[in-house]
Amino acid sequence: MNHPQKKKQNKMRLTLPLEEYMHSGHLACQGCGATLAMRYVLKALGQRTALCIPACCWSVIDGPFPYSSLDVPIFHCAFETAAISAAGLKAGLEMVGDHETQVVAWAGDGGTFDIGIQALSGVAERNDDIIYVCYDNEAYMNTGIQRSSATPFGAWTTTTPVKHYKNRPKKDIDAILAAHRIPYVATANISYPEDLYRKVLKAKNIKGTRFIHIYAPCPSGWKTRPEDTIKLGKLAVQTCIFPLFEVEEGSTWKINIKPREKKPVEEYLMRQGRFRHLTAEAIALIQEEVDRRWARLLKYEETSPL
Amino acid sequence: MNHPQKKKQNKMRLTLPLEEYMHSGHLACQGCGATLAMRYVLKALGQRTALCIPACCWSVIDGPFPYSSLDVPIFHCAFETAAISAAGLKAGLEMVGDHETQVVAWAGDGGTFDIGIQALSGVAERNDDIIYVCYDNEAYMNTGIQRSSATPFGAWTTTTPVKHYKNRPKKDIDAILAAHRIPYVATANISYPEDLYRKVLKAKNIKGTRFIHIYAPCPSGWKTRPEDTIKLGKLAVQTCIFPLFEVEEGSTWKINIKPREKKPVEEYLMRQGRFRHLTAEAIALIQEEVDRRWARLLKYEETSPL
Amino acid sequence: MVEIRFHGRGGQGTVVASKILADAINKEGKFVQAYPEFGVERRGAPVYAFIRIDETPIFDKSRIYSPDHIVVLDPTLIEAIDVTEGLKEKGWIIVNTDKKPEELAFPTKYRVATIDATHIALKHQLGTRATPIVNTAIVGAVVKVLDLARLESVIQAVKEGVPLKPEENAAAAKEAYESVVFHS
Amino acid sequence: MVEIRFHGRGGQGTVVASKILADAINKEGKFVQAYPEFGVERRGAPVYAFIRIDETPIFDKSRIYSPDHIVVLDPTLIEAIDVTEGLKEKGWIIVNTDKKPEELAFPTKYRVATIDATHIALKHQLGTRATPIVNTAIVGAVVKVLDLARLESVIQAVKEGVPLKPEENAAAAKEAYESVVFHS
Amino acid sequence: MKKQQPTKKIIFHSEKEMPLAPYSLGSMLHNRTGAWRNIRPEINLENCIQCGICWKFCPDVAIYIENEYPVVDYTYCKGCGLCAEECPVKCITMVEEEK
Amino acid sequence: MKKQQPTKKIIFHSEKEMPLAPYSLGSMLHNRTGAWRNIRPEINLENCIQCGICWKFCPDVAIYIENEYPVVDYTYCKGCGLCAEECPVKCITMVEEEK
Amino acid sequence: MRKVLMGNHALSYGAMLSRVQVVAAYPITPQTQVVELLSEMCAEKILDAQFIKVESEHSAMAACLGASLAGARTFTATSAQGLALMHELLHWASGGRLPVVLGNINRAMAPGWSIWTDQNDSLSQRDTGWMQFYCGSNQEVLDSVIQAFKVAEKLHIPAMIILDAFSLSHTYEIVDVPDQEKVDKFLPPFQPKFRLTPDEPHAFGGLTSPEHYFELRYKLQKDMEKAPALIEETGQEFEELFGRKLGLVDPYKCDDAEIILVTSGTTGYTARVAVDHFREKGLKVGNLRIRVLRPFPFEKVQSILSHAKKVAVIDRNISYGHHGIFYQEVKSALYGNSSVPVFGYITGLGGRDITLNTFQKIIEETQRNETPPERISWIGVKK
Amino acid sequence: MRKVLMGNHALSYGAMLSRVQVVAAYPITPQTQVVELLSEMCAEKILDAQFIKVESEHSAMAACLGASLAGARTFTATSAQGLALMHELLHWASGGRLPVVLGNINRAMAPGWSIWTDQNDSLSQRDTGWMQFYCGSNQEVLDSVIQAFKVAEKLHIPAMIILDAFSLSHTYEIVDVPDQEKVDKFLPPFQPKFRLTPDEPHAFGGLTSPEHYFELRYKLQKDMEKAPALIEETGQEFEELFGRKLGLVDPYKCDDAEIILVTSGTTGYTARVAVDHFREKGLKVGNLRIRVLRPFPFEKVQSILSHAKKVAVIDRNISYGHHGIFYQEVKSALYGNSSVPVFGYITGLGGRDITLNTFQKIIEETQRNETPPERISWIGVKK
Ligand SMILES: Cc1ncc(C[n+]2csc(CCOP(=O)(O)OP(=O)(O)O)c2C)c(N)n1
Ligand SMILES: Cc1ncc(C[n+]2csc(CCOP(=O)(O)OP(=O)(O)O)c2C)c(N)n1
Ligand code: SF4
Ligand code: SF4
Ligand code: SF4
Ligand code: SF4
Ligand code: SF4
Ligand code: SF4
Ligand SMILES: [Mg+2]
Ligand SMILES: [Mg+2]
Repeated sequence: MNHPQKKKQNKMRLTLPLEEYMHSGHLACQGCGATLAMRYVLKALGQRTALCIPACCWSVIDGPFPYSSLDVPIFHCAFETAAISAAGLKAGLEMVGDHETQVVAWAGDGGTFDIGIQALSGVAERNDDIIYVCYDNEAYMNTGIQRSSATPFGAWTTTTPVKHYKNRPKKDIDAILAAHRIPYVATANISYPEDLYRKVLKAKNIKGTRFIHIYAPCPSGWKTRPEDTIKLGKLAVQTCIFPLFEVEEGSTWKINIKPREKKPVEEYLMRQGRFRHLTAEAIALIQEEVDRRWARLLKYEETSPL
Repeated sequence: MNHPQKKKQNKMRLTLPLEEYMHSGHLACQGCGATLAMRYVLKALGQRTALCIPACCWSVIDGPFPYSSLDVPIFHCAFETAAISAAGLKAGLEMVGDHETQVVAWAGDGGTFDIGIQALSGVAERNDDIIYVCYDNEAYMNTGIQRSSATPFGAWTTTTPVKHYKNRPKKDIDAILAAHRIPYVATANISYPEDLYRKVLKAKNIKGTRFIHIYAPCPSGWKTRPEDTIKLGKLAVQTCIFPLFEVEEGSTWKINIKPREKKPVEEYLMRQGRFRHLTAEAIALIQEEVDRRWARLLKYEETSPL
Repeated sequence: MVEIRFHGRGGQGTVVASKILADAINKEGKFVQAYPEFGVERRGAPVYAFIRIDETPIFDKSRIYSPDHIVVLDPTLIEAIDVTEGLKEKGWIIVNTDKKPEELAFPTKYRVATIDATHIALKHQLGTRATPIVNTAIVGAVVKVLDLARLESVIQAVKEGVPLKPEENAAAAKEAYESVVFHS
Repeated sequence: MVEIRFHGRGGQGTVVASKILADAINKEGKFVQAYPEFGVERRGAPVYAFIRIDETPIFDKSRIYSPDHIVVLDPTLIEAIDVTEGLKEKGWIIVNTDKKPEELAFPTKYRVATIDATHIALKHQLGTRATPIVNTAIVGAVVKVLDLARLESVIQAVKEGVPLKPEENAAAAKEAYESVVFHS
Repeated sequence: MKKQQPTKKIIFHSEKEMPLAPYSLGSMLHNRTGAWRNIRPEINLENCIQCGICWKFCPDVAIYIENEYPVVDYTYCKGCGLCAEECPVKCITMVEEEK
Repeated sequence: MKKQQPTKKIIFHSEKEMPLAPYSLGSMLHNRTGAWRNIRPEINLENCIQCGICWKFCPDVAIYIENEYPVVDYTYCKGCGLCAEECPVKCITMVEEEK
Repeated sequence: MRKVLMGNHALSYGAMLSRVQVVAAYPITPQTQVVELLSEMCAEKILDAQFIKVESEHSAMAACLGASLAGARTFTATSAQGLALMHELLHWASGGRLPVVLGNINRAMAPGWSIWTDQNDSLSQRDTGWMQFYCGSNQEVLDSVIQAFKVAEKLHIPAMIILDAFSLSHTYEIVDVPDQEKVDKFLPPFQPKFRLTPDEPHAFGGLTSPEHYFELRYKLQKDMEKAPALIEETGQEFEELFGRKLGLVDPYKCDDAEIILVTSGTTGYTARVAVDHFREKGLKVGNLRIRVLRPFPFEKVQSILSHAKKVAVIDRNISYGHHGIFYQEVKSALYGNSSVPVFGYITGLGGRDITLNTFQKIIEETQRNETPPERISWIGVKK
Repeated sequence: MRKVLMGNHALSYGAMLSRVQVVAAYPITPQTQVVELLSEMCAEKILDAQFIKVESEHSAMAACLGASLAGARTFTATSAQGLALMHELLHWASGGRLPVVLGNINRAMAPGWSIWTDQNDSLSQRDTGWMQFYCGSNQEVLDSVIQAFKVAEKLHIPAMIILDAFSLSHTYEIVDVPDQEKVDKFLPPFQPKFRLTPDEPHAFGGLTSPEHYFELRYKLQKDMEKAPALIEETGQEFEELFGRKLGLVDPYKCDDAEIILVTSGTTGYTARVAVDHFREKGLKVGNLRIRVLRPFPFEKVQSILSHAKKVAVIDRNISYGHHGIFYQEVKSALYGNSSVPVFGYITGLGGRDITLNTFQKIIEETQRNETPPERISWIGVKK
């Protein structure tokens, strides 16, 4: 290794703690965003954390029995049960005298927006004391790229072939959770790790149900270049396709990043194989919807507390 | 019968059509609001309607095999499946050439807010072409009054004994459905049958997922006098505990009735055995929450389209 | 083994009556089994409850089709349904009514006892005129007519078994015990 | 019965190669069975595919442990794993490489054939330098070395079996068929 | 709406008479829910203003209209008292059933 | 973070050696994912401004810090190219692996 | 203390006395009283437990699994549709080796909706890896809960306590409710062999390849095979403390019986009345009530039944396209061990009552024929 | 046309050729290709169907029930956890007499997560009132779908087509894909005996009291009992048109066999190789592949097996606390009909491969012993 001992010995400027609770050797694809999401979240939560992971890419990424890539305990739970498994686990830990461990449900978009929404809604209604993290790669990736209700309008997946591309907008899970009036809802993005880290820390210090929705690009499923993962995350925010915001008690909305100039969605879409078939008209439709959602968000913030 | 043939023969002034699709002999308790809800909805929809009814009081009210109280076909479906059973039925009817029949999922609050919310959310996301009616009696009544997430704060049920009365607010299902951006969401109330009727007619002429949430008092479960059913419905609106409003495309909010003077919630609560244990402090809390919700609703309307 | 069927209306506490009776029997050291009709109960609609009493443990878990005695909590039921269905000969029919046994038109193969439980209930402030709570009074009468338990056991069972007004209910049971009209 | 194992990396179309080969065999009127490794595939990670070929219907549904021949789509795998595991004596090892068979250090009990499929693929504009799409070329070489099917069948199977660029892929298969280096 | 006619109970003597699946074959009109009643509504038509409110709010569809006036169908009326409560001119009285 | 040490695979010779339920007993560090790599990142430390971005964005935790400089751990680096792409001074180059 | 309790309350008392720590349940007729009483016990602080009032049975079981994995003693109760909705999670409990105890009220499966008893709901779960205890009385219900926790926790295998809808769930019987102190002595706190804690971070239930899965499941079966002896032992220990015994099976006058009825649930108690009735008539009838279906009590069933001249298995259930499930299980267990003719009767589906008369028909038909005339004999169907 | 198809695509082709009208499904490994191809067929308008892309398997089956009740031909596919999640609704399909056809890829149940084959998922549904067809090849998969619709719709009973994960689902085999025209001749449009329509408004599935439930379920079983003959008949009719025959069972060299293996799924095909292998060595072995588990083919199994000297049942499944499920079913069927010693082997759980070597051990053990030395003999466990 050609280590430049000669250069003057500045400190590395790290914006996140050095501690790692996720280790190498895991089974994610090259350039996987979901993996970064885990890495950052655990940096914020630390070792006294327990995860409930339903079926999703992460149930593979972590590694097969008898291995695990993480330094925290995991309950690999049934697909539809992330939230309630966590709530059950929390209750159990409390009853055996552990009042400290932060219990986290860690699920993909399918496990959150679709098959897991009922358990999540139940937990939110009871305000059970867990953090729910949804890492959103916008399709069922672990089973090979099928549409979920998080899949955006226009996208190709294996169940929405280009001739029948997804023709419904992405389900607005954040608004749905906000409507549950839980103490904390936030969106985050692996391309903004400091913001993500801050939000998880904030969530950690709140009691009740906290929901964090993390944008996590998936090169394999989106047909993008692995090295574009961070770029895509930034574009998602700059185009306002995936705005960063927080909602407290379902009523106080705060947008964290407002791009000075919104980039056109096309810039975002055209980097991705899953959108390559889109016509100019379809892209215009998407732009419209993005604008509408952004305007709505601005209004929410403006009229807060709602 | 002492029929006054003598009096001058004015026409009865009926505000709803005469046709009945629900008949006597059904098994509802005396003064049941859920029954009125069905009666009115069918008046609006007419005979070319098919119902999917999951487990709920209505699966008993209608009558046991081999009977039915209704003139329309019913699929008594599994508890958690009202919405998707209806969507499946609709798809099947379409494929066998029936494009006309209006398919309605008809569920209680438990079947909607709790165990059925996932299927409902899925249907809403796909915008499947059904009307979903939730008649809300604010608890699991068919099984003997257990709390649901529609049970209001403060209420007694058999699973929320007075010493542990329900300590979470009623889940805001309308906001949740509005966040799904379906074409039509409306609240209605059996004490305002003309408004209810109008809303169902309106829903009938929209394509896609339509959600109608009907307030339906339950004397047996609320420990109220059967003859108070209509009165309670009116009080619920006059106190703004259950406001009447419509949301189109999840963005245009319209309040249908704004009481000139909001009545205090106490007036509503104190007529009901299920609230009788409440202290003045608890009632004040409830008043506060109702005020907050009402203010929010006004704001939604004001800033429409959101 | 004694088998009894209770007739009442939804909301009248028919099942509670059978349960309280069972409690009283238990206090006597005897064996007992009580169960409601296995169905949907609605206020006002006819309902049933059943009880089996024996000196030895009861293994029979089938339903009762031919009761030894019947108890009628609401006299209007006599018109509405056939309360004597399956009733064994010489069986007691214990009716809540202000009439005397002989005023009721039951076949003579049955024995009839009457108790004005409604009157007693109202006297002890149990329920309202439209819906008097007669079940505890009825239990008192039944125990007396069929000689099933000591009054103390009944009173104790009543006090423990009712959700509200234990004293009033106990008093009603006692009064009924003492005033039931029958000729055995 | 002939049993072949394919070695490749996730993303290289290893399974497609075996499927196209199966199609070609089918066109010959022979019987065939092909299957991928039963696991999780990740881009870059070593993957396997298997094929059984016979003149009569194939009933054996167990996995292949001792292949008659192996095919290696990515030469770096030779370092990473033991590609010859279970390979029968005299079995062919068909490798995508620009080397000659004798330059590869396999035990002499095996026979070795080489084909520069990467070069052929790039020449026919299949994939990029970093990730050339070599699977159709490989199929051409395999069919030739093992004499499994006529070239026409392979070309037809390739054209029908690839999602894009049928002509280019067919040309690559043909070129590989014709240029594979082996001494049988 | 006309007065409804009570129907007969459907009785199956053997499985052969039964349908393949549990689906309905008749209405609930055999079920004379009037027997559930403790108190009965009586309409004083003298004062009735024909507003139809009693008809509209009856959960048991037990008020029908004859000659433009409301009539209680005692075969089915469960005696909930809603009609009496809601009648704007209070011309319906709830009377105790005879025992 | 220090350089991680590859571990050994866990091999059970009999069911008796296995735990009661399927729970983990070790890390994934035996899994040398470097073998998946097609192209390798090479850091030219001369130009490195020690910003830590490459470290921060590596999904495989395959960059560690030694003497205040980033070092690629080729045992695990899968060659995704993110570090090179995100390095603000472009001092990381992706180089083809030798075949 | 001798109390008059409905079966559902016997379940709740059993759970309370077992000091359950987490309860997660969802209401369903005819189970509701179980949950209601537990709610009240929590409200009244008689029971120190977290009660998660979930939004479905599916979540009920999922919550139980999480809690159990944390090392808490965990209980739920359900019936029919609710049990069916838990099905996937039932597999999870056994495969995950989480000793949850579940009370199930036997109710017939929809459609049409039924709230009445039959065994198809719990028997449809016979292949999910749970122990199954079928109860005949409310006393047995209460006692079984306590004993089930003991066995389940020792083996890390979940257990189901099963009782008939209404004939037990809603039927008041006299139940001796044991002292808490004594129960504590019998059932110490749950000491799991593994648990989820950050102190020793394991990943539970990760992807398990063909290399490992088989052995893990072999272990589960091997532990299941320990259950019969353990259940008998636990029953004896319980008897020593409480004077009541429960075993794998409950034979009644089987020793010299020529016809042995094989029964379960409340049917197994009514059968005693029938046995006595026929004995009075001079017919040597006996009754073998199967209390534990999983693990199947092979030895007991084989040794008791092979003495008989004829065996009549009574099923309040059916595996459509096959026949009665107890019938199948018993024949399978006897195969190669005995050649006694085994008759199969199906009766009482959907809550049709099983009475002395039912047994009369069964015993008469069994007497009349040398071997079963038909694959299934239906008793009480209106044909 | 002879095509090289993976088993999953054979399922999709079967559904397409059956002209299914409503499909509702949810992805799960190893089933995904079924749904993906059907999506594509709809997009390409090769298939005129409504495809409801539901949010869970639970909803998949519920949607199918609604559609089937409307009178549409309805199809879904799933595996393991997905099938388990449908469990309640499976009862609904049979009780409601809705002839949905479902393709299930046999995969081992979690936890630990497995995507590999064993039969516990579908066998856990043996008591739900569905017909179950276990397939041995992709050709059989395609043919079974078409035949299953015919049988299911005639009887108003749902049917499950079952194939092993990977060894069929992902394995390419040569499949003769029949002409649409001929299939149409074989399988006319669905003509239900009842359907939901406002023209004839019935309430389906209402509360069914003890007075009625029993008879309705009796009818279901009686119709199930018609299935064996109908399946054989339908298989013959199919043979006449397409030249391929499928029956209840697939016996291979059983006539003179001394040891008969009882197998299912792909194991039933590998077994043929073993049979030939041992026959060459002079051992008279035969193989009885059970294709239809529900309804259970009592007559066939009895008549074929009772000729043997020994029977070895091979289970890629287990009912924990009991033993192998096919073993149980076969013994139960033979009880009273035969006294041939029946050996029970469990192997291949969680995708462990079943090879010639597996059979070698099984046959040797069966040869070696007069009667089964143990209740279960485990083949291939690392002990
Ligand atoms: C009940 C059930 N249905 C289906 C599956 C199959 N399944 C496993 S992971 C997965 C997709 C998960 O998608 P998502 O939650 O978005 O996570 P991702 O794989 O994209 O990370 C599916 C459908 C399952 N395990 N369980
Ligand atoms: C899976 C399942 N769980 C539980 C039940 C029991 N159940 C039947 S109706 C009902 C309550 C329904 O409540 P709601 O939807 O509010 O309707 P209501 O009875 O109040 O009219 C419950 C819990 C069931 N039928 N199925
Ligand atoms: S499929 Fe996507 S989300 Fe899953 S591991 Fe690969 S890159 Fe990550
Ligand atoms: S319990 Fe309530 S909702 Fe149900 S029938 Fe009675 S009054 Fe109506
Ligand atoms: S009392 Fe009630 S049921 Fe009777 S007519 Fe009036 S509203 Fe109808
Ligand atoms: S509500 Fe009164 S006034 Fe109106 S129609 Fe009825 S009886 Fe007449
Ligand atoms: S190429 Fe990718 S895996 Fe390798 S060090 Fe850079 S970021 Fe990490
Ligand atoms: S990103 Fe580039 S400049 Fe920054 S630390 Fe890494 S190598 Fe150095
Ligand atoms: Mg996803
Ligand atoms: Mg309700």
